[in-house]
Amino acid sequence: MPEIITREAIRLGLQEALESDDRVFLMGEDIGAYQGSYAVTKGFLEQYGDERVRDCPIAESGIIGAATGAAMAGMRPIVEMMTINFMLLGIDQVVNHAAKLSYMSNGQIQVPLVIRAVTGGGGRLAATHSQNFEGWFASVPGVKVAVPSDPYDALGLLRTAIADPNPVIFAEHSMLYGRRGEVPEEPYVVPFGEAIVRREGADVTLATYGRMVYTSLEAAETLSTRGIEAEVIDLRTLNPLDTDTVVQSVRKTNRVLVVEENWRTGAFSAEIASAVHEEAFDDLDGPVGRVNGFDVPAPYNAKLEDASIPTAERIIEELERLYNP
Amino acid sequence: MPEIITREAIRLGLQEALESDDRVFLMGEDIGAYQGSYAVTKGFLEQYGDERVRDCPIAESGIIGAATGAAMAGMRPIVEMMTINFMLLGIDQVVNHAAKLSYMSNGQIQVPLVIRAVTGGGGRLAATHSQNFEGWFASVPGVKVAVPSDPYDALGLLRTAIADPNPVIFAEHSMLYGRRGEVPEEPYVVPFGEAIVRREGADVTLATYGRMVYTSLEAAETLSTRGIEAEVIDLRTLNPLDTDTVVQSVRKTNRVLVVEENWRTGAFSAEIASAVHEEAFDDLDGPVGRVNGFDVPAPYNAKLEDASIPTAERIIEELERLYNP
Amino acid sequence: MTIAETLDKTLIADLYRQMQLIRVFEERCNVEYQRQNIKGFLHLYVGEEAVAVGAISALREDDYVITSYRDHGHALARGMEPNVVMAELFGKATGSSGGKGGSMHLFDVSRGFMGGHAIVAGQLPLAVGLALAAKIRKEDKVVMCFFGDGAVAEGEFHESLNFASLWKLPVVFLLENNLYGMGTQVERARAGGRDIFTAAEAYSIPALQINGQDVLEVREAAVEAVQKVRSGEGPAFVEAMTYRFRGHSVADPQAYRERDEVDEWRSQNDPINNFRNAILAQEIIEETEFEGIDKQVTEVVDEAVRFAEESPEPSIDSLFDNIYAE
Amino acid sequence: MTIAETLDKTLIADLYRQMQLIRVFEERCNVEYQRQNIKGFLHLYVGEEAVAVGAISALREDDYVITSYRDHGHALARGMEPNVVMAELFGKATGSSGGKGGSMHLFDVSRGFMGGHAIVAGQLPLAVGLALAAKIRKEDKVVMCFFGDGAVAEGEFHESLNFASLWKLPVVFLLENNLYGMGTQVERARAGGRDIFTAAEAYSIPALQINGQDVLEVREAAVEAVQKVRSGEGPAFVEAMTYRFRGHSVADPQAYRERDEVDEWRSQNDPINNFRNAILAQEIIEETEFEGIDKQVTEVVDEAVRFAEESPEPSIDSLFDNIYAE
Ligand SMILES: Cc1ncc(C[n+]2csc(CCOP(=O)(O)OP(=O)(O)O)c2C)c(N)n1
Ligand SMILES: Cc1ncc(C[n+]2csc(CCOP(=O)(O)OP(=O)(O)O)c2C)c(N)n1
Ligand SMILES: [Mg+2]
Ligand SMILES: [Mg+2]
Repeated sequence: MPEIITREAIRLGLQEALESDDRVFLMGEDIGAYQGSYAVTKGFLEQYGDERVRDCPIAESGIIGAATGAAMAGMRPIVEMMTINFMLLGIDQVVNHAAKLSYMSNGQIQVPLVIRAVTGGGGRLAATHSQNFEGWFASVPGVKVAVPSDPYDALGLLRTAIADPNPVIFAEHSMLYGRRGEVPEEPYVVPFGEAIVRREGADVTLATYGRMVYTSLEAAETLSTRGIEAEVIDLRTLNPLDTDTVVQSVRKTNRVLVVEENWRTGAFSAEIASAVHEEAFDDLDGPVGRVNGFDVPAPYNAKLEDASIPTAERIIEELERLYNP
Repeated sequence: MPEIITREAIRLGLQEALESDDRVFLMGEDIGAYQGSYAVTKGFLEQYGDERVRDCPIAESGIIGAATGAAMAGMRPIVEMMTINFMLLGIDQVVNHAAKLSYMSNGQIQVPLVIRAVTGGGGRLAATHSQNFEGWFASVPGVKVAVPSDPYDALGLLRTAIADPNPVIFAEHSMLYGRRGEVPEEPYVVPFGEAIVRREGADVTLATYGRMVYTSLEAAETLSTRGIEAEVIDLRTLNPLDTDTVVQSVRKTNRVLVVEENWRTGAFSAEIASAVHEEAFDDLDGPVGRVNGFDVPAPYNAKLEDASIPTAERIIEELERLYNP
Repeated sequence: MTIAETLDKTLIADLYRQMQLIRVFEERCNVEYQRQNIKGFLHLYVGEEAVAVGAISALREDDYVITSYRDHGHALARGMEPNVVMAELFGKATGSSGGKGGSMHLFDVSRGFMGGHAIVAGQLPLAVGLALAAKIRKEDKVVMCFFGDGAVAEGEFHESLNFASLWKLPVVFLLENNLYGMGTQVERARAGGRDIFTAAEAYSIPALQINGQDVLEVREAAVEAVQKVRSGEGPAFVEAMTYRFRGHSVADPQAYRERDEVDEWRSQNDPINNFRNAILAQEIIEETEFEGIDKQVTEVVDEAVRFAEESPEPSIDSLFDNIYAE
Repeated sequence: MTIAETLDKTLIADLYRQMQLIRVFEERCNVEYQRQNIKGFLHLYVGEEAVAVGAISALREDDYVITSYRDHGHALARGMEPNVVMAELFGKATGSSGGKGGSMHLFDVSRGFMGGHAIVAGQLPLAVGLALAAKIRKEDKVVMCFFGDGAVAEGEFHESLNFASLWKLPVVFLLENNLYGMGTQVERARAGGRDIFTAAEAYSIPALQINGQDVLEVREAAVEAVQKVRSGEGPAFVEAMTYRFRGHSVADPQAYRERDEVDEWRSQNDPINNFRNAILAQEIIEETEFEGIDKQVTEVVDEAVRFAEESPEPSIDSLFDNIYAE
């Protein structure tokens, strides 16, 4: 299987959709002439023209609303939100319109809309540009949320997202675009709601997603040198959420931490923790731990920013604090 | 002590602030000539004039941003958001501006801003007008969130909110404006971060806030007839969050449910559940349960809406399911 | 020019019938609200009937209509079944959204009626998107987007007009300027004052202001706007000056305006009375014929109420239907 | 009229010095970014110096300035210490925000410099609020709010202009039209085309367009706007036509514009060169004096870099400081 980077996998998914379905078109800020602020759509304007690769004015509500309207009319728009931070300016169109139209019309309307949004911190971009709002969207009935961590999933989940007749937030972590991985040339999809075990282990479960998959794997390697084998589970989608895979793992390991980059208070990790603890209560040797970013706006300084985001060390410390394994 | 309704308590708090501090002024849609869409500011325009009771165009981002700017300059604006649903149009100004200015300026800027917002369902207003977003705001570092359930707290928490040098979301449940309660004439405040025990009981803890306090008390009464005494805790603020009071209670009761009106997935109840379960793990006879609204957009039909919101019956059923008490 | 010269009699009768249907329907809604058969927010269109009826009469069947929460008038003018609309207001299973949407969220996709949107100005970006779809597909559909004077202050108004003009999209922005957004007079909400259509110039969108109480003037302006828009020249903007005879919602005590002002509009500027009188004066339709229409309309509304009353409540299971499309 | 007739020599020298300081500072930032002393996003102001310098020179010390993420120029023109700004860009404890804000979030409240805001158009409502505070307090302060052509498409632009005009607030909206929002030409983002100032008419705000590459023209327009606004007449709108000589941020490959276009602006329209040449031609300031200023400015920037380099990193504990005000 050829190895490609995540950016390339997403490009492939977009190109495939543009080529196979004339209802598909791309909208977003600087996806065309600028070539995409994270270069995902580089060359697309030339290749597909400005009707299908539509540079937009800087107006997030207008963009998301217009894409929703086009979807209501049967198109399959794919929006690029330069970063998820800016989605706050268009969140009303997601939550009060795209998410609710199927229900409020009792099924008369469908909104097959994909919003790709760059998420996450680590880029030294400070407080307004380093946030993770995928958890908020995952809490809204009517919305689905995918959080790919590698090229295989990025392509497989994107295919599922584009085929889905509902609004999907597709959160791409900016620090993962350059990650390599194998992607088969044969067609495949990654269905929503199926977590995957990234590393097997019998002693502790680490449930996570996105960039934190790698932080968790790093912690697992260190733990392994101490004779503790961690099972690392990548959730892949937050809504639908596959708690079963986590619960299965916990029945075996009896210990579990949820690892998430976002601020701790009110984070989606709490949902995961609560769901797992409720279902696997009798199998737990201790509480479901959570390792999250600290409750601080992201600082610019690299040392401070790194300290605010979960590290392998913090995962291990938390494990020791809760389970003394 | 005189008995008044919650609406009146909030009116008192606003009047007191307008009269004692000339930095205070009110902004919002239809708070003046219309007399307030929930009549909270009835008569204020005539009493205080249109400089201090400022009717605004329908532009939530503009309103919240302007209030934030005025607060940056040392004023103490109090915004009325007609309902919390509309805050999605101004949420960027809360999250990316008001909440972050103190941190990003390293303390040079303070934002003493109160945003009163009507929250909650039950009014047959359907999906776009029945939401509870207070949990989202509570997850944002830099923001505080108060959720009063009775006239005493409404006034006491409002005083604290207005005195606070930070942005505070003050979520008023529309169904509670008419609730009566005693309010002392002597000055008092209700500090943030102090939950209160609304009903004592040794058998199970119900941790809740806002309108669900009454649903929980109703469940407690029914349980009492079966010999089960529930302790009902009203959290009063979500950020800061007083988990200690809940944990203390759980050490005694060994059983706990978190009750919240909002959709279940990703709700703030998950944060409470996770925090309590982590701290009180060894004292728990079973998992920390959560009784939330179902994951559906609010339906208009009364029977359906009622079925979507937690009821005393559902609390009891969940208790039985988890604890067989 | 007399009315008879410009339009045929059947159409004239139908414009009247539609306005009267909306009026009678709405007044009955008010009664049913007092009876608590209708709940939540109820925003009546009484007084503004000529706008929806005149404007929508200019559309083709495959065009789109989209509007705000004050949507009964547009829904009926677009041909939605009164039975189904009333059943929705009653929250019944037979309602257009099975009782889930209610008054503010009516939809009839089969007629291109794309809602009923309760977030002020939220329908404008959606209209842009519907038009974008039409343009990409090279269909010659038009989107007629209704909104109020209050919505003009929202950022989405600005964003939407810019998108529509920049991309030359087929949208008719139809502003219902009823002089108030809830209790706020338009002059207290807008820097440019009461007349809003001039704002469209900033987006290079051709705009005009019309008397929204005159159904024929509305129709004429709409026909012209629709034609221009359909030809691919980009959006058009029509400001219809109108007035709501009732409160913002049925809960509104109307402290912000004088009784006299309302009375004057009601007596001088009732779109239905004025139209009827003009037609009578020109002897196009006779009094008895009007009475026939009135009677028929009342029967339709009676039947709608009966239908709604007798319809079943939605099943509890339906609570979970259509959260997601399959 | 010659320059000497309108302004005194000290001021002329100072305008030059400020522009030169910004230029040298910014070019050094670019170097320090390549060295990874500066991280994240870095948006340089090179080419646009006359706008900030000319406009801010029209303000009183107690006025407010607020701008976007492209904020170094405004910060320095407002008198922020180069040391403290550079230290902030280096993320150091001695930086204006202790290393927490970075390039996009500079603040100096002691000088009324209210930031550095990185959400496009986010500073506009804040400017409205600062002005509202001044108005309520009956202070005669003015708020100067800088923003770019790209920000004009955002809803907040519209909401803010409406609020400011409706309430007659003391805001100078100072649009830096550098022809691009990131890689999007203004004509591809705005229905009305390149010239934006006419849009202010829709809000009844007096507006004019000026050559933003001419520091004296900018100053003159700003003095007039500030005076008008300070008198209580409400906001003013100034569109300064300018150009950024470098990419949107230092990471920008600039695929969206021709090298020639940039070269032409650089060679024909450099605000610093042009100003220097004009002054030399009028013999107001001599070559050697300019050289002296240049030398001094370079020293200031060298010192800023040295200061930033030698400053300590913030302590880990500071991570939790100032999340909330006490
Ligand atoms: C975003 C948002 N803000 C506020 C409201 C509350 N609200 C509902 S209708 C309305 C007034 C709208 O006035 P206008 O646009 O003139 O329409 P009209 O009611 O006069 O038809 C307001 C403020 C809302 N529904 N959505
Ligand atoms: C709400 C929002 N959307 C998008 C961005 C990303 N972004 C940063 S700067 C910029 C272009 C702004 O252009 P303009 O206003 O002309 O200012 P200039 O950079 O030219 O000075 C964009 C799209 C952002 N920071 N905030
Ligand atoms: Mg109106
Ligand atoms: Mg620009």
